[in-house]
Amino acid sequence: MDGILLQQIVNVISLGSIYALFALGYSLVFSVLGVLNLAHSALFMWGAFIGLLVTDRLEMPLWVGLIAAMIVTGLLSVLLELIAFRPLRKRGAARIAQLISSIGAAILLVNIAQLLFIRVYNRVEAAYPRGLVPRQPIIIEELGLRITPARLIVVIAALVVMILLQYLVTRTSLGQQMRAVAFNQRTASLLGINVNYIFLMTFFLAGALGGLAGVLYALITNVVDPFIGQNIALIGLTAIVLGGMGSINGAVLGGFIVAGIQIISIDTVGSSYRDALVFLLLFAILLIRPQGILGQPESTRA
Amino acid sequence: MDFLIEAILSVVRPIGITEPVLQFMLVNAILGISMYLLLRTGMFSLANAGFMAIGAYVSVLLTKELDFALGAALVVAVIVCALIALPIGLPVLRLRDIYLAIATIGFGEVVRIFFLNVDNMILSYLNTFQDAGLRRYELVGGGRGVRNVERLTETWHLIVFLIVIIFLLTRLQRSRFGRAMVAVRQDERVAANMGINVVYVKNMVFVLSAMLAGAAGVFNGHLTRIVTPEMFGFDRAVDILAYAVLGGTSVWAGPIVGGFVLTALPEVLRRFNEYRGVFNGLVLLLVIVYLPGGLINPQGWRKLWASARRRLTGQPAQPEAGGG
Amino acid sequence: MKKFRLILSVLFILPLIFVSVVSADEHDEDADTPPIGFWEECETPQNLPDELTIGAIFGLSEAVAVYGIAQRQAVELAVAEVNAWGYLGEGVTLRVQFEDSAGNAQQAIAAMEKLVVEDGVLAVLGPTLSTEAFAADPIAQENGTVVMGVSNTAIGITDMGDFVFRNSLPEEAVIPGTVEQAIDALGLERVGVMYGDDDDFTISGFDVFVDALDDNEIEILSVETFARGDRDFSSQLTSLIARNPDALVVSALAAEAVQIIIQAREFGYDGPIIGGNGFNSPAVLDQSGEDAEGVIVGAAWNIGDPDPEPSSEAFQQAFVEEYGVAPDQFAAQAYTGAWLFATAIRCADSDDRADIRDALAAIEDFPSPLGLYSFDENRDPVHDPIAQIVFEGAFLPLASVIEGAAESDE
Amino acid sequence: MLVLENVSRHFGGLQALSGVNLRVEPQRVVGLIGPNGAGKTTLINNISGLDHPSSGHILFDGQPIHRRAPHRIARAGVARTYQNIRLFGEATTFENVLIGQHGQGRASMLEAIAFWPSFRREERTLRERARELLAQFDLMDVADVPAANLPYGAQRRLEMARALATNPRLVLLDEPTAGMNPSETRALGEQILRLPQMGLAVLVIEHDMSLIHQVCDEVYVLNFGQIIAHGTPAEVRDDPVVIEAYLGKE
Repeated sequence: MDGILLQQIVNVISLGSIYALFALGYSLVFSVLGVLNLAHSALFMWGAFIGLLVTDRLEMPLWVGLIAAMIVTGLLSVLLELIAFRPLRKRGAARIAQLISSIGAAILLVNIAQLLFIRVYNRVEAAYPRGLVPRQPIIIEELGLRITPARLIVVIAALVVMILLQYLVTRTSLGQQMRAVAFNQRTASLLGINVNYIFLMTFFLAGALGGLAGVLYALITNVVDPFIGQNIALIGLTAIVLGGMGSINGAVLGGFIVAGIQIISIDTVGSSYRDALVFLLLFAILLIRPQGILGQPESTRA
Repeated sequence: MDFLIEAILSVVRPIGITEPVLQFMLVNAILGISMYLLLRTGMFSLANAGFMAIGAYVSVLLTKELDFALGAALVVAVIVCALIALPIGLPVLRLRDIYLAIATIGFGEVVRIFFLNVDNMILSYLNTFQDAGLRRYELVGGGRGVRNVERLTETWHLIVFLIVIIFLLTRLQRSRFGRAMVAVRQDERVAANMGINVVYVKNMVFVLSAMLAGAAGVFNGHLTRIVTPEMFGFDRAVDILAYAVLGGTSVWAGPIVGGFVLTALPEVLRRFNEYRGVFNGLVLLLVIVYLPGGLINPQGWRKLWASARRRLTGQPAQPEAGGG
Repeated sequence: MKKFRLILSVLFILPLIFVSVVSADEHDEDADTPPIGFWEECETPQNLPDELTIGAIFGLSEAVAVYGIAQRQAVELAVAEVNAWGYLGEGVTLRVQFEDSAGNAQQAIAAMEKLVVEDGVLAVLGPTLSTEAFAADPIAQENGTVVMGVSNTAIGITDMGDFVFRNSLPEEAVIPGTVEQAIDALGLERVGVMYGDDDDFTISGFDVFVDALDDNEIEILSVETFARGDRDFSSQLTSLIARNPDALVVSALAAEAVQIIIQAREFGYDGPIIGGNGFNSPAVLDQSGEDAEGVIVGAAWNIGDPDPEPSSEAFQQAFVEEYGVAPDQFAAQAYTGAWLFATAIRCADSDDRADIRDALAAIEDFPSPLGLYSFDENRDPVHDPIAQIVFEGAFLPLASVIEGAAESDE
Repeated sequence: MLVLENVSRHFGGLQALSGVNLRVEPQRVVGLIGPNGAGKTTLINNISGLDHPSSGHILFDGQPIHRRAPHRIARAGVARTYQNIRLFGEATTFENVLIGQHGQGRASMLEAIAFWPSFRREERTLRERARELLAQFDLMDVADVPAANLPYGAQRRLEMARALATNPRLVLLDEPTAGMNPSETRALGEQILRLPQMGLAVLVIEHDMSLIHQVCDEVYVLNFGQIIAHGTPAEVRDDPVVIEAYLGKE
């Protein structure tokens, strides 16, 4: 049974990396703006879609697809800020209104993607070319472990992105400005920070992260359709709340915890109760520690 | 009543609203009000899809298995919702904002997963403790749902129910309790210092809202003829929120109009064929962005009109009465 | 700031233009299609109006669109052929009014009401999901209009009334035979089972699988579940494969099936994988490639029959020519459904809905892509299902592969 | 009437209040002064139930209230205003006062929904009394204006009116004249002086010494969470400890 346990741990790491990558972008927008961007899952899907077009239709290498996807979803995300968030913020509308407008944007993005899918592929799903990543799993015989190169890439990418993002937020001037804006917009603008510019950069970054997550996810699952974001949206939300909203490490931790519970529950109480267990734990944690595991207590957030 | 419904339908049918659509519009208006109560008290709860599921399942089992009349099933289902809402609300309503939202989403998901698996739970109970030796047990049908439910909901039921709800709601809002709701939304701590029992107000509203959502579930279950867990997932929770926010939460008419519009919209947009979804998203986005207070929000319309006139005539805006 | 926004908008539009350019490879129009099996039992009709409209309710948006779009394409193809060949008589055009149900019971009801009551169509194809059918079909029944499910496999669909038909074989008609053949051929004793527990189709498949396995006294080592839309099955597979099953039995739709096949192979499982109708899609071959070798599928329609029915072959050719992708079982059934409606109208020689119902019920041995097709007295389909196996990158009848293997052994 | 016995409150390592003893007798106006950060607002929060002492007792009419929920303390007869105005901004002036009267309503939700005569009678009385309060604080003209849109001085007055609407026997005023000009301050002082005549006790936090002299019968001085002086305004003004506390801070 030890082999199985080890293998399941590896499974948790690979699934958790996907969740964490998705949750990072989600969390970034929340930490700086304090709003939930429910269109993040649509950006994730667009990333997978652009990656597909570049590698499949244009037959470019994977790295080109990755960069193209990140740029396009970054720009889409900026557009989202300009169309769906900024006008509402200017009017001082309730945050719930921003949440609903992001849902409208998500519906729009998914439906545009669907129209394009049909135009390009004559159906609403398509697969990445099979030769992009070697498919032969890496086998560690003594431990009975197997991991595919695609999953390894995702784990490494997630690690790199987490470290880079941490560096960006804590060490660079952009990151300091982002944190200042996150702490208090008014104070930040009094300090001479161009708040609108910081918002745009935040959205670009979050969108690009979403796009990256989309391509990597598609590398594992091969198949892309306009709806792949919908299943991960709720998981991502759970991860960031669990880990602590507005905390980058929290998003990552949350992603791994959700993956961990899912996989442990499949092995113990059965796969049917998988998500029930996730939400019951979430429930319990929120009641004990409402700000999430790594979140700041409410009073310190402006 | 029939004449009235026929008259309404003859007006709206040309734009694509047939009687079933009208019925769902009315059901969703009830859901909109259930959300409106919560938002008016400052609670961002997304539990109502779960309570809708409970209302639907309980009532459908009663009418189908025990031959209850719709009215009796409605009463029982609504009471069950209230009894479940009470113990859920007490711990959960201490949470705020997005934390409350996600905890209540969690509740909805647990309800959904419960109905998916309850048959198997009963089966393993029977086989373990009663030695029933059964291979299968079907009460709610898991993912397949309860089928062949009789279509007992009539349009006039919904109209009467909605009118009664509106009547009670307007009464409630003008009472001490209604004022307390508003106070709790705006500042919980000050409300407490004014002698308002915040915990009581929040829980009461949570229970009332759950009962309304349950009632909507009862009506809905007896319209769709089938009740499956998938009908009450995350998407439904978000839809219910959208009814209230799109319609506006400043007056009770807001969530009703919101429910009407968001239900009718996909049907009215059928003529756009494959572009339907695009327009659906676009309309939602534009309404929210340009009318942030919702559709039924006099102040928002006034502002919009002022800015439109300003653009059209190039004149400076009139100073607005009341400011703010 | 204005200028900035403009630049951004342009940047946004660029990828769209790029996509349009990418998608510019149009197929050629040509009408040189071989004739499908006309049903000669009925004379060319004389009494039909110039335009006839049937309705179709498919899930054309939301996740169900993965199936609904293919269904619409197949119906459009069939109707174009019907009209091109004057199947309903010179100058008579058959039109299809498509409505989207988005996989949602409410919208299916609204769509059915619109088609049957408002638009007064002659008959309705669909809806895509069984859930939608349970919600919407009674409207057609109450209004005396035929509704034919082309992808509803749930038990009890046709019990809703004498105007409710389906041409999609329920899982209980397909799976037991497949399981038996597979057991005979492979000598299975212990299997692991996986199924989607939130979907009518996959649950039905699971129930039938379990019954068939029990009947053949096969030991079920463990049962794992998943949800529609899941893409990671590593944990369930790890736990199943660790028990060393002789075969994996999976009730899933194509999208999940592909991932399960690929991931099972990644975990080093190289035994047989037995599936139901959901596996019967060219997508399974396209997307899982050599991993699909050894997948055994019970299906209503044989995709890769080396000796296909002429109409099946004609359909596949026409579909690939028109849309550039191979059709799956959903498309084959939708296409057959449209042809069955056209045939019923032709035989009824009338636009009376009750006449059409009777003519439809009377169809016997219609040469469809699904094989020689009839309805039974419950308006359920009668045609032979087939057990297939993926062998050297193609779906082949399981029986022929086993025979081939036996011969080469000798 | 209000007795604080040895009340302490610490947040983690920070000692906000330590061993505070304080009394407010009926119909007296008691001042509480002290430098910024001395713990004055913490003290008021503890009395009104928004915060609870780490140790010590708070008695109101002989009953311990330091563990009670804020709404029960309010209903027992303790009202307060806030240093930073906290009105219900979206509600009108009139509605703010009506909300203040919450604890006095007896009609149940069912009576309200059924529009029962008892409910109607009660509403009528409450509304009448609310109008009286508005008149008393010169807010009649702005009765239907959302509180957020009121001018600053009117907002301050409305806070007082709303506090009185709860029908208290003790009013806690947290810097009621902050941001007012001298003439407004004096006018408010007159309003405060009327409260003991109405049978109320007052505990007022204030920086403006002229107001303290105008209204207070006695004054407590708080510094670093401790009471360092207590006496009449004149006694306190001349107390060297107090002068040092203030000058030391300068």
